[in-house]
Amino acid sequence: MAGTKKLIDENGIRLDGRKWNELRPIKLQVGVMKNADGSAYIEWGKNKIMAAVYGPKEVHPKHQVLPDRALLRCRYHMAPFSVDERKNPAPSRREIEISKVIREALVSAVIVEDYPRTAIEVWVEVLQSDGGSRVAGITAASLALADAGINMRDLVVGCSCGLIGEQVVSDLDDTEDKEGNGDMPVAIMPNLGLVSLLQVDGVYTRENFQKAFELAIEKGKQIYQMQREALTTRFFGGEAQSTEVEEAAE
Amino acid sequence: MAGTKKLIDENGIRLDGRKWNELRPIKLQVGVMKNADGSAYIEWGKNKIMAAVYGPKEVHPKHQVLPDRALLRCRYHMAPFSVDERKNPAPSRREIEISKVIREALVSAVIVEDYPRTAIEVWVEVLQSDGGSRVAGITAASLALADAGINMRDLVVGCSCGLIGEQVVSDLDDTEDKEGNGDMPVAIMPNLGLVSLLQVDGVYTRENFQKAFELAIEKGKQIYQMQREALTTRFFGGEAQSTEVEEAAE
Amino acid sequence: MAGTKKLIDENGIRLDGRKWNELRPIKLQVGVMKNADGSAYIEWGKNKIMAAVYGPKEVHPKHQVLPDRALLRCRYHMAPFSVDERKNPAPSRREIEISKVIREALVSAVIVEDYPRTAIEVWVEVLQSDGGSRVAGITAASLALADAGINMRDLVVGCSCGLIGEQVVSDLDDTEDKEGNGDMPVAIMPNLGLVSLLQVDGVYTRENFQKAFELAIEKGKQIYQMQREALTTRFFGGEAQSTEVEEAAE
Amino acid sequence: MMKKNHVVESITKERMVQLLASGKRLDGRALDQPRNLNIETGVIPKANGSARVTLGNTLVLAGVKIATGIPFPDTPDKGILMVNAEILPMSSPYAEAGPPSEDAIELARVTDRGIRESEMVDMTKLGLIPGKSVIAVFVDCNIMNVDGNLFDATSYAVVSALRTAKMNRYVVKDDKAVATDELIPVPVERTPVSVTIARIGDKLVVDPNSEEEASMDMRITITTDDYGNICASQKGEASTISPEQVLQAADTSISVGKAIRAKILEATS
Amino acid sequence: MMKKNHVVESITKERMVQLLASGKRLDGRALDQPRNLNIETGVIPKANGSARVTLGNTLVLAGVKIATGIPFPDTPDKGILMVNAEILPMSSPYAEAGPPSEDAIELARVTDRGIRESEMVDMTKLGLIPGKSVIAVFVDCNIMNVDGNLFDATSYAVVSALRTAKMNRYVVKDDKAVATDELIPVPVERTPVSVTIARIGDKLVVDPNSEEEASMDMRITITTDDYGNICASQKGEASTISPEQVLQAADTSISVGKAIRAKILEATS
Amino acid sequence: MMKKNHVVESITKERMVQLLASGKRLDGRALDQPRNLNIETGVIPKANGSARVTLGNTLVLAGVKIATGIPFPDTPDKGILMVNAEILPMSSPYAEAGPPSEDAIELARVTDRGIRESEMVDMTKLGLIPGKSVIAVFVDCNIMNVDGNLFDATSYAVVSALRTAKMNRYVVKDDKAVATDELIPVPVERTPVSVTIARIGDKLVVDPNSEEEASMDMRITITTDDYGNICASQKGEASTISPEQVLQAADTSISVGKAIRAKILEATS
Repeated sequence: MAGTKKLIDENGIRLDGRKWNELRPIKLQVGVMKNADGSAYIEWGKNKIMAAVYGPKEVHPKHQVLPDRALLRCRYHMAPFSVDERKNPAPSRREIEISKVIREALVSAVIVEDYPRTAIEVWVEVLQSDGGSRVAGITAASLALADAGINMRDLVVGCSCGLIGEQVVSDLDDTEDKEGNGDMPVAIMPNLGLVSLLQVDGVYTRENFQKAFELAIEKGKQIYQMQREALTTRFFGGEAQSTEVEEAAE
Repeated sequence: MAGTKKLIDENGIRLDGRKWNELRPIKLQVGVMKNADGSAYIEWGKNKIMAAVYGPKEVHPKHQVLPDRALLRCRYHMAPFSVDERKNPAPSRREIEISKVIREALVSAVIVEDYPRTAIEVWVEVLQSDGGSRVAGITAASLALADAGINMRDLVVGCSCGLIGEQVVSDLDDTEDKEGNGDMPVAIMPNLGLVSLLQVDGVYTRENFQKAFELAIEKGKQIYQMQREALTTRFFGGEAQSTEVEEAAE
Repeated sequence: MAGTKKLIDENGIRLDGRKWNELRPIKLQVGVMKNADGSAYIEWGKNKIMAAVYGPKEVHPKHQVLPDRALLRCRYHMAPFSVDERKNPAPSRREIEISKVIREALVSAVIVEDYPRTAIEVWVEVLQSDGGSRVAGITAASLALADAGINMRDLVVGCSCGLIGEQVVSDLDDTEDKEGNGDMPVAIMPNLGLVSLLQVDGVYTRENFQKAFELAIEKGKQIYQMQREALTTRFFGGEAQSTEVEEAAE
Repeated sequence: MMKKNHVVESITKERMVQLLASGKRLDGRALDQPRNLNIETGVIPKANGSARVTLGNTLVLAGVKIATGIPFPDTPDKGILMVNAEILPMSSPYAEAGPPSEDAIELARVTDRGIRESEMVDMTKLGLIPGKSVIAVFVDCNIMNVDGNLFDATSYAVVSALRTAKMNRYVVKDDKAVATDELIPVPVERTPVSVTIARIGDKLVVDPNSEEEASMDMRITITTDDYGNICASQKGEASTISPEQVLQAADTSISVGKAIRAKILEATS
Repeated sequence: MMKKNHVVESITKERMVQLLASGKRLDGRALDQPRNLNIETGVIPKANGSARVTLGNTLVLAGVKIATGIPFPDTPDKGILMVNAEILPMSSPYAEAGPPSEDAIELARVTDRGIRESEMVDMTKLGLIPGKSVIAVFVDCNIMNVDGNLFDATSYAVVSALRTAKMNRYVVKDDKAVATDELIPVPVERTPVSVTIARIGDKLVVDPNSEEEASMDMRITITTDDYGNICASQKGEASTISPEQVLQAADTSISVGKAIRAKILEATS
Repeated sequence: MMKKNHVVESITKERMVQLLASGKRLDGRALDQPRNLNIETGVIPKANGSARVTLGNTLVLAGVKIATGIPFPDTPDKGILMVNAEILPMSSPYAEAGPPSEDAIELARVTDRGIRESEMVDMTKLGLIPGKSVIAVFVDCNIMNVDGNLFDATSYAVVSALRTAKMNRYVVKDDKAVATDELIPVPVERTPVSVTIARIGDKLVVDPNSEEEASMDMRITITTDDYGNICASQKGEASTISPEQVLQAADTSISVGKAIRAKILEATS
């Protein structure tokens, strides 16, 4: 929140050389884990995140069984070495909240009615953390669900936009998140055109709110193309190959 | 324990102007909470305490079911802002012990045999704490049980007496509790003439012990009259009206 | 690990006067606890350890039932006053690991197949701790199992050997454990000639490793004779008498 | 946990959706009409600030405690603000005693963000000795009765408690922070207002009660400041929202928030 | 948890009540007669003080550990005393491993109060540097075998361990508390004695064993000091007591306590 | 917890034992042949050191974090080393989220002992200001995919991460430890190598995979150093081992360890 100082220069170029509406480099891999029923690995900026899915499987404890649909469980967890200062491995309040919003962002895409009385588990492990880890986690997790062959209405893809001073920017990295003026993680179901996660931090005029929100959706659709390619590579182009998509500056 | 210094003056008048055997002002309200099956609010000196009752209800987990009677659960809890230094919200050892003695003080008044295989829950929340919060909590909790329509043998009412120096006094406030020489919380079932809670702190001669104990019973009976009025107001005098009883100095 | 300084002198005599291959004094009592189904108390050097056994008994929670054998539970726990600095009563990571290796050391001696669907509980409480508390605990625990009448293939008996400098020594005490150069706790089933616990700390040449290991087995067999005497005293020589065996220097 | 009655719920929802189609709600409110809001402050004299808020039948009590503390390493000259919430077991038949649930943690964190992101409290005025000592403001919320929309009721309670809180003025003597007897207000700069909107069927309704929450698919909370800026938001529940409805919700939050802010200012000035 | 056998219990109780009517107990004791008390001290040389107490078949081991600590802000010149109890899983078929149960917490707190309220230890003599450093006395109790009346057995163990505990004498040098090699006793001033009385049917019996506890309706523990003063009490269990019985219990506690105090003094002097 | 399929397991075991009798393993390896080992270092740039190790299909990621800390009272001039392991719920269908299991604690402690006892890191070089400030090295291990032999895979990951870790050089100024910009390696002196051997039937096999672990009776882990010394060992599982097999396992660990050490050195130099 310390202000605009050097996060963006007079030519609109950000610290890492990006324009206001550019994404950091993203790399996706599907089907990378041996035991999990489905998995995906994402590198997004400095984020390195593994998502894995087990299920549908038996529900334990039994009293949590949902008679008409699957129970979706989700844990977002940061490895102790993923951040600058070593993180205690026990789940923090922040991780508990993010686990909840990721679960809510994914559950409406999963056709849970197809799997009554079962559990589907989604494990998101942040191995290295940068700005936007929750949307990166969702993007990987929905690929892992698809990899596990779980019936879905649509993929879910996320992107975070925000503010540097009064400038709307896409895809904040860690420094921009901490020293910038606002962060807005958004997850969408791109084909259905619906928003499944929205959180807002910062102070936005009504105009900037709309601009950042719409930019997040636009960027999400762009990342969705990378998701499709990663799945294509997985199912038609050999196992666990990497889909590296560097966006041309616009 | 620092002694008698100024807690009581040469004319037997205490710091707040009370005589040795006077009560602090007490205010009772029954039926104040919307969701609870029964509830009561008490202000007693600076104590502000809410008691609420749910039940009889299903017992979870099942293995705690008592086949021949109701399971009475009780939690005495202090809000973090209820004391001078912010209290950690997790239950302290003190709160765990007080929850136990309150439960034991109430359970013999409830006709638990009338509700086999069910649970009755009593929640006592101290919003602001002063001396005697456990007896105030019991006094409110037994009203909440009555408000919930639970069959009872008698009400339960509490009062704490104690020592300032070698002077027996009634109803210690926070300062008197901390700097005085003894505290004796007592709860009674006034019609049956039985004691359902008794704890003693301090150093009492045999004579002072009896004097303080009998004073606590006498004061309890006095407060019982306020309980009756509060219930009358609740059931015949309109909803959730306040019964404010300021005792004339004796 | 600070080296050899004064732990053993030029004549091969250790701080407490023992030779390299001597044991500390050991005292065993069987059947000392009233409620437990079996129990044994051991004093070994400054170790004072109580072991007690309950079972075979019903398994709670039910989902832990093993259909074809008994479930062996084991807790190794140190009393807060058992060590130089007061120990937090909550189980430490060290205690959790030792509980596991003790359980694994005992379970192969118990004929668990004879008690399907039951639990056998072994509680090892260290009242005063010295070097070698885990092997002392195992030695007592197997006596407690025998005292409880549990069918066993053999007793289990432990001894720890190790290094002071490059000198292999038997039965390290606390100081030798902390300032010596290696500790190797070993538990054996003496009649079957099998090893049921082995842990190693320190830096051993291949030769010293074998020497220490074989010394531990030899010493274990010696302590086994004390176990037999303690059981004989228990079942033929009156109740809970003490078997004190001081080894002649060899 | 006690099971809710799903049959009654589904009949209720059917009736609710029918009514909403004609712009009405079961309790007679307009779609963008919050329930009756009542704010009482100073109810816990032992706290530095406190507020008892009822929003319909939802009842929240917030208490502020102020002490000195050690600043976070990355903000050595800023005070500390902590918002905590407990959904008391007395608050509903479904609440349980125990460590904070996922719901209570989300509630506390969303409330906290609304306060923090709006820069309601000027944290730089809470510094005492850089890197060593700052003022720490703890706000604890007791959720006492649940009838829907905990987010807004809790937020109003926290804002009201902070707006009326008094703290000792500190002076620095010999590199130590010493409390004086003088009581001063917490340095409050803005009044953030949270507005929660639920979607039932395809309609958006403001300030859902429990009955409406049982029928809603989606919930969105948007916090706005005195200048009509949006400073925090949280979409909740296992369903989606269209981009158009997000913008509609933003506009509603700004307009409804303005009226609520006026009430809060009135009750706390 | 293992279920107790209620059929056997109710037959036992019937027999017990019949006997009590004629002033006898199942184990042959008089109504006001405690079981055999055996006290051994110094059993844990690594502890500053220790005592192994058997009261009938109830077996408790208490150990004292002494260290320096930081005083509580409201008592800057007084030492710290902490009493803790663990009901070991080995102590009975009904005990369980895990964090302290409600019963263990009550046991520790009631024992602590008996010590603290009687002013057994002169806490002002445990101060070292006001506000900075004091002597902290930790007493941990291992309940090793349960045969009723844990309150008294634990209290006797704690009192005996404290009466025989030795601690390093401290001197203050350059504003630091430094331990000397000299061992001195803990400053013990009084010998509080806890006496627990159970009501079975309408009779009061002293020092109930497990069998009697299974049949009792009410339990009251009263701690008295060397001068016959009452310094702590705790009524327990889900039943009531008449005022007359409270006073009767007080008198019994004073008289029985006197005999037990003599035994404790003998074992610890 | 999900139940394993015991029928399939027992058929597998039968077949495995038959094959082992003729010196073969189900996956074609020789009895003393570990699986393919792959080590990648520097995979987590935010950590001071890191390594991603696959041993067959077992996948472990270790990360080193270095900070200053307060030394333990009994080693005032030595650094601090902490090894921690989490068996991630994603690692297998049998793993569960929650506090560290008994297995994870044993894994971390055995790995820690292998590092510590071999004196791999010269802890005396991690002292800064005696009794006040030392360098603390935290190694956290994420077990990401389980296919047997976590002990060895975790140990190789920790050793590789430490061998390639870089830390700030510290200087002491005015009795304070201050980090400089200069990056120096962690003072590594030796390369301990853990080798785990399982007994299936009466045969010893090196580096068991999950299928073999399901059929094994006994597991023994032996860690050796560069000079062929044995510096840590842990026997596991609910069965016994003969003294002869212990010595055989020691010899195997030394010889197999030598080859693995060469691989680790190659990957981390």
